[in-house]
Amino acid sequence: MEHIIETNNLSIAFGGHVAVDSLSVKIPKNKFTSVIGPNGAGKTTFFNLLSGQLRPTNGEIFYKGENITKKSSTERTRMGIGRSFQITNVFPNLTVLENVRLAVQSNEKIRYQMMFHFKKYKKFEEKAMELLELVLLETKADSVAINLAHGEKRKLEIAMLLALETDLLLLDEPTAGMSLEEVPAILEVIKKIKEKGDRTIVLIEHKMDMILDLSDQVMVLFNGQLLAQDSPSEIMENKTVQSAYLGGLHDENSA
Amino acid sequence: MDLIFSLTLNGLATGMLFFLLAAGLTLIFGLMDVLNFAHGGLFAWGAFTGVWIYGLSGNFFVGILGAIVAGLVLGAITEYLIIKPVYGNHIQQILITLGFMLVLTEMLKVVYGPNQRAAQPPEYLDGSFTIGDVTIIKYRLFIILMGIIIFALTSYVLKKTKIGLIVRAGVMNKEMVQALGINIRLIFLAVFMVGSAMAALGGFLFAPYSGVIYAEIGLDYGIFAFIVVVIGGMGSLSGSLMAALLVGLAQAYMQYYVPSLALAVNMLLMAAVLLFRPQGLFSVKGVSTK
Amino acid sequence: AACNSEDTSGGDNGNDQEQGSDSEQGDDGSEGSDDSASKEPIKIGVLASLSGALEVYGKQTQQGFDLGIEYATDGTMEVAGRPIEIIYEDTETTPQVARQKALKLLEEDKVDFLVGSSSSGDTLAVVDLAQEYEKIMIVEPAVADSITGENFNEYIFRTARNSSQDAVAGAAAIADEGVKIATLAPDSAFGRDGISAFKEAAEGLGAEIVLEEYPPADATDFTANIQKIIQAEPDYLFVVWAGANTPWNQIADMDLQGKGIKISTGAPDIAALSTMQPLVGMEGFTVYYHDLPDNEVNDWLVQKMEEKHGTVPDLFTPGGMSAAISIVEALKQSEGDATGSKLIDIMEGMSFETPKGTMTFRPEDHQALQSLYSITLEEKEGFDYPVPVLNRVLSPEETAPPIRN
Amino acid sequence: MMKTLLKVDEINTYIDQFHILQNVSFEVKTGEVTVLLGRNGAGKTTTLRTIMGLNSASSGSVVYKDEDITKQNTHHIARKGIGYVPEDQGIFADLTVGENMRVAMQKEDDATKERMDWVLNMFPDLKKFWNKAGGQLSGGQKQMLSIARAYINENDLLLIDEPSKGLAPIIVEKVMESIQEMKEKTTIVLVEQNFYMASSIGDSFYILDDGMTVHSGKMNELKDDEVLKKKYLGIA
Amino acid sequence: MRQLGKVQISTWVYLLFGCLLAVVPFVYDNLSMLFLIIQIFIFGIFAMSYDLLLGYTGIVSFGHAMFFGVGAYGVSIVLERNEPTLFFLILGILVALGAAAIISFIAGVLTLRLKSHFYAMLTLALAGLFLVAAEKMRSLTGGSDGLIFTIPDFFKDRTNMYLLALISLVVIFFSLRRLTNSPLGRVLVAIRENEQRTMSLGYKIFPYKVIISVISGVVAAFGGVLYALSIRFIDTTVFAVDVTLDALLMTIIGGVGTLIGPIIGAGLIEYAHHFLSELSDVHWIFERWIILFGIVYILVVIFFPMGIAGSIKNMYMKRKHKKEAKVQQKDNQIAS
Ligand SMILES: Nc1ncnc2c1ncn2[C@@H]1O[C@H](COP(=O)(O)OP(=O)(O)OP(=O)(O)O)[C@@H](O)[C@H]1O
Ligand SMILES: Nc1ncnc2c1ncn2[C@@H]1O[C@H](COP(=O)(O)OP(=O)(O)OP(=O)(O)O)[C@@H](O)[C@H]1O
Ligand SMILES: CC(C)C[C@H](N)C(=O)O
Ligand SMILES: [Mg+2]
Ligand SMILES: [Mg+2]
Repeated sequence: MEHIIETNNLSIAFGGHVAVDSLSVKIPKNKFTSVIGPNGAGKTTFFNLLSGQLRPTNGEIFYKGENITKKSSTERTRMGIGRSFQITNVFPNLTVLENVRLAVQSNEKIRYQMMFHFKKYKKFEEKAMELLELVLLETKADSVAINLAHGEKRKLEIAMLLALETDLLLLDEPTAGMSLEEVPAILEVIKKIKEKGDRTIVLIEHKMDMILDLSDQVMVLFNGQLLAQDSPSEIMENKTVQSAYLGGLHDENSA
Repeated sequence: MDLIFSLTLNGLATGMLFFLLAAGLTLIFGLMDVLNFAHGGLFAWGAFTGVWIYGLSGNFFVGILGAIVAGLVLGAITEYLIIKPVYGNHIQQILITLGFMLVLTEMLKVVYGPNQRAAQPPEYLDGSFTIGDVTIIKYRLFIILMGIIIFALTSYVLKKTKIGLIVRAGVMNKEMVQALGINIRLIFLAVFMVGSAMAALGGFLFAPYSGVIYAEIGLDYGIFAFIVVVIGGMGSLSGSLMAALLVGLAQAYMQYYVPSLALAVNMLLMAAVLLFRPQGLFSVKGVSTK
Repeated sequence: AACNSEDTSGGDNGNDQEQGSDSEQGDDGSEGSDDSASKEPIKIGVLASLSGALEVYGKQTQQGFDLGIEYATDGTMEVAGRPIEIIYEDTETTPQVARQKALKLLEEDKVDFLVGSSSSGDTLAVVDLAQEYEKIMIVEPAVADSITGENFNEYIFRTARNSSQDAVAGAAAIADEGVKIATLAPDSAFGRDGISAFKEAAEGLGAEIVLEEYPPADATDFTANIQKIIQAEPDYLFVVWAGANTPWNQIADMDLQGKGIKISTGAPDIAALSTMQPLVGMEGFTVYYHDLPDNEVNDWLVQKMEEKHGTVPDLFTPGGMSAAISIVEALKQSEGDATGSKLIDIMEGMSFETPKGTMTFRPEDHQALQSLYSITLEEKEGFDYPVPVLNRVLSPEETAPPIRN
Repeated sequence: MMKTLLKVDEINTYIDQFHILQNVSFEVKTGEVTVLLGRNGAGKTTTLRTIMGLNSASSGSVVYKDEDITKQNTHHIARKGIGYVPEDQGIFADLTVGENMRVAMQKEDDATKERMDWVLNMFPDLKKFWNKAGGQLSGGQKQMLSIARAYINENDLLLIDEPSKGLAPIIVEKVMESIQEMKEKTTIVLVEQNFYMASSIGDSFYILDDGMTVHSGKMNELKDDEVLKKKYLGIA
Repeated sequence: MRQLGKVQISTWVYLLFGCLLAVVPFVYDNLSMLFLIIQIFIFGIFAMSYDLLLGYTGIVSFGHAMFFGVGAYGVSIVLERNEPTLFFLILGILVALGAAAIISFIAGVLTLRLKSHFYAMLTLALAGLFLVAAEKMRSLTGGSDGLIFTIPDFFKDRTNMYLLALISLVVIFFSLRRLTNSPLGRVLVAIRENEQRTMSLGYKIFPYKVIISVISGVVAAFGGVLYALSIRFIDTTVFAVDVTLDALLMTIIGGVGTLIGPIIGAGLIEYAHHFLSELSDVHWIFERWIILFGIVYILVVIFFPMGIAGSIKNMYMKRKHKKEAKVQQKDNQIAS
């Protein structure tokens, strides 16, 4: 199988605390990989390493065969690694539409243009609007991002990520705080991307039903280390996973 | 040897003086994150009021008390009228406190007249004595002592109470602190008043040191207090102390050994610290990833 | 709006920014005012720091100028039949504002004379306007040599003494064959110029400069410099200092006098004198102290100041007065003709009586040569500041500075 | 009949010019867990904030223990024994975990110590990272800290906004247990999207939509009412 | 669509206003007032350059006077040492702008990695060093005595100077408006809002910051050039903190993040200053007019918390929203 991203002995320590510990994983191209693990297991940190928000203390990262360990987050985005953030991370005082439009603009590589009015690029705005419709946020297009309700911000976050049209999508708890009613719609979006089969998605989630529904494979992190990597059903059966992560909930929690 | 000793002692004294001027700002700017450009006005008022009361009473320590009271009262007024509406907004803080600074400086002339005023230490602190070849100025020892007292007192209060924590928490998330049952408004007011009182005290102690005070001392030394706080690291009282001493010593030595650079020493020192250790020498803040 | 004077409410403490020609000022001048009203007034624009750090100086000039006009016109406030109108403008000690105000005076008020200002920067920013508009400008009390030096133009006359005169006076007060002198001055153009002029004069008198110290202009601690001075073992320490961060306390604390080093400097205005308590016994010079000159004009000034403002004239009051007197004097000679070019001829070499005795505009650079005073600071009963006591009057010729334009 | 601890009566809340809450009313009985449900932007968070005095109601009243607290200051309200776990956790990022807890503690008596032990036992991660800055915690750890901070005081009423968000299933379970355990002494208003959690610990519920209370009832009725669930919660 | 139309309308309004201003010197020949207006134009330019940093990129600088001073000294030194011909004037301007570009580039590369007040204080230090340098390099700068120089006669005429300043203001205003509305301008705003997020959208923020600080530095220097030309005298005070603070205050009072704001702010401050200081001639009560001036700042914060232009814009937006909200409510009612 072809792998889009590989890590080799990847580690990072904060002070004395090793948050990601000698992680060597391969993520298959155009598949759907989920990452689970207890709180503080290092999932977000792992994403931060992949996307370049953090530099590893040790180890290497290969993207499409190229060593990207030393590349900045900007460069990685341009190479096709896009991510959403667990803690909502948007441009607070800009409108929802402008938030997404900026992402579209970046994707269209219009970066240092200072002669023309930005409205000249009308298609950026149209594209941004389309994305907002996709995540059910079109009615809020003119609201200032900081005024959104929590769940609405999560949706905005997803729209911004989609706008980048990256080959690799790193989704960090995209539906946390999203209402029951709207989760299916977002799932639909993710599924559509998955079904097209030309992108790789890595998802961090604590909602097991979602993981089971979407994943081709599941990685379990535990204390910064890879505990298991397997198909979803196998993972559910794994005793350690059950006791350390799922607790007694796993069978009831399928509503 | 004598020379080194003398330069060091005087550098320390000047440093302590700077610390006294900046200590209040460590609370107000370092801890409460208020860009208070009227800070200098507070120490000008402390200086004039203290000198006036010292003159009336003939007692230096009554003068100190007078300065402190002036600082507390002005601090309360400043916080209530000027700062309260602009917490958390640096831009507005700059504008409103600069406006208030003009008012404070000009009011000073209305109240105390536009002339500069002489200020002498009380007799028992006046003059100097010599050990070997070294002349030691009494008032400087007094300044060093006052600096140590203020430092010890303030750090004791900050260590032993939750006030420091609460203020820092309040700056980060005021609503949450209130939701935890804390009257953050009152605490901000109190801390601001104490910071202002420290500024006023610093101003008063400055007066006999330089021998003269004038309405614009606030303008002249205000920025300086900011420099000390930034070099020391935001919110760190011991940082401010160290930074102030460092600046004082650097000035003393540069003025002796490299006089041509003395004019630029403050700025050079600050530039160097910011370039190589931007969070300041002893920062307690800025650990957050934001 | 500023050019038409409101009636100046009588007995206030001189806070009026402008005191027009309103006759209530001089009660003995009531005749003549009728026919003078028909004549075109002479307008004088005075630039001074009336707010901000130098306002004390500005106000001294202002008071002195008002009195000077009153004195020179015998209270009629008119010369050669023309009433005099004075317009004060506040430069706020900012060159940009000074220039703007000067333009206002020249363009809007169409003044015939400019006077000012309290800082050299403000003055330098406007001197070329005097030339451009061909109006006489009396420089008072700005001291920078360059005003009558490299930046001189023929419309500029200065009643104030310049830095070099100070320096020469300072030298005359202490320098002598074989005397060793150390200097202390701020590290600025003002300080360095002052010392270099002093050095020239002192060395001319046979003294030796053993050390020059230039601490930063905003220094708070002078001990490092004083250390060096002590080590150099001079007979005198000559200090040029302006600005409020004075070194006096520290000089006293380091007990220079006890170590046999005498201090010398120019005595400042009274408020600043009070900060020189530690320097009692010092020998130096001064531009003016009210009981030093012995002449009628000064007597009048002292008396009038007491009547009007309840104080004695201070350092720059006589300067303001001298500027006013010089203008009136020149106008008398021109019979009320305020044309710049005409006045230049009259004023070059013109002598006039001032509170500081006779002053003369030197033809070459229009700098007024004037008396300065060698003094000793002494403690005196009833004064809360050390009082300058006259050693001797330094004659105008003695303190004449080099011509540098 | 159980006593009413909190009564929210016809409150209207504006943020700037936006009319966010429109006549929201509900009652909370002592000893019950009352759950607020509704989709994103429905006004759940705004409701809790209005109770806490963080947003002010332009009309209507909030009555707590028979006292009208509508216009009171937040810290007064909190001192009356109302704890709050905000939606965004409200962690003081630059303070350590320990300092975060210390700021929260209203008293430093034995009972507080006891509760502290209990909380740290429930969330051992907090003990482990006691000296770490709050801002450096993982998302779930922050959530734990936020809950722990509210638990540390003796509260009669707790307002908890989406506690399960970002927590591992096993921790969600612990939080549920803790709520069950506390029910003895403390009444709870819960905003929760995790319907499993909401339905298993909730006693009664209110559904908000577009700033209005559109439905209310007992939780066990809702659990079985497929039509209602579909209509308001989109759960099939 | 509607938006596009509106932009054009405002452009016409600004242009019309510019034309009206151009007529002023021909109908109103109060020359010292013209000088005041010239100063407003100049500080308007300077404040706009500051707003590029503060309002559009979120960078607080306490050392902007550095560029103003470099511009002023650049042109002054060239003119002082040469004949006041048009050639040397242009040469002087080029020297000034070139020096500013180089300095702002180097300073930017050195300092822009620092955040918030760290950057602010570092720029304060840099400007302070420039001040010391100007003080010390007396053969070049004249030290604190300053430099007096002459300019080509054409610009000695106040009307011509006025037109020069006005045209500069208008041209710079429109260029900067285009710049801030360009795709690059939008990225600047994104940087102001959230640097880290901007990076993870694939923008390199550092080059943006350097670009804008160079543009801002050059425009500020041009302000300094005009300033020097308008008073034909400069001294070291052009490097003083006060100069930076003036720009800062003008920008804040007018409204950060709007280009018209700084111009309004410059007008307001310069005029209030002028007006209030003249008051002291009216009655001695106003001798302490600076108190009133300080109170103006305080009142602006209280009544126009977002600055004048900002608050007006905000009010307008709110009104628009309210209307929309009402419409929506009606729709809802109809729907239900
Ligand atoms: N910037 C940082 N500085 C110090 N420690 C950190 C930092 N970021 C994360 N950590 C620590 O590293 C560990 C892993 O954190 P991470 O955010 O990756 O967890 P996670 O698996 O995403 O957990 P969650 O499910 O709660 O989001 C935690 O113990 C956290 O405290
Ligand atoms: N400051 C504000 N200005 C304008 N609108 C706001 C503001 N804060 C919230 N809103 C709007 O108010 C509505 C209610 O928000 P609230 O946060 O109460 O929703 P919620 O029910 O908690 O949603 P979620 O489940 O997403 O957290 C939302 O539509 C939101 O966009
Ligand atoms: C004596 C003072 C009026 C001198 C003033 N500081 C100047 O620059 O000229
Ligand atoms: Mg995480
Ligand atoms: Mg919510």
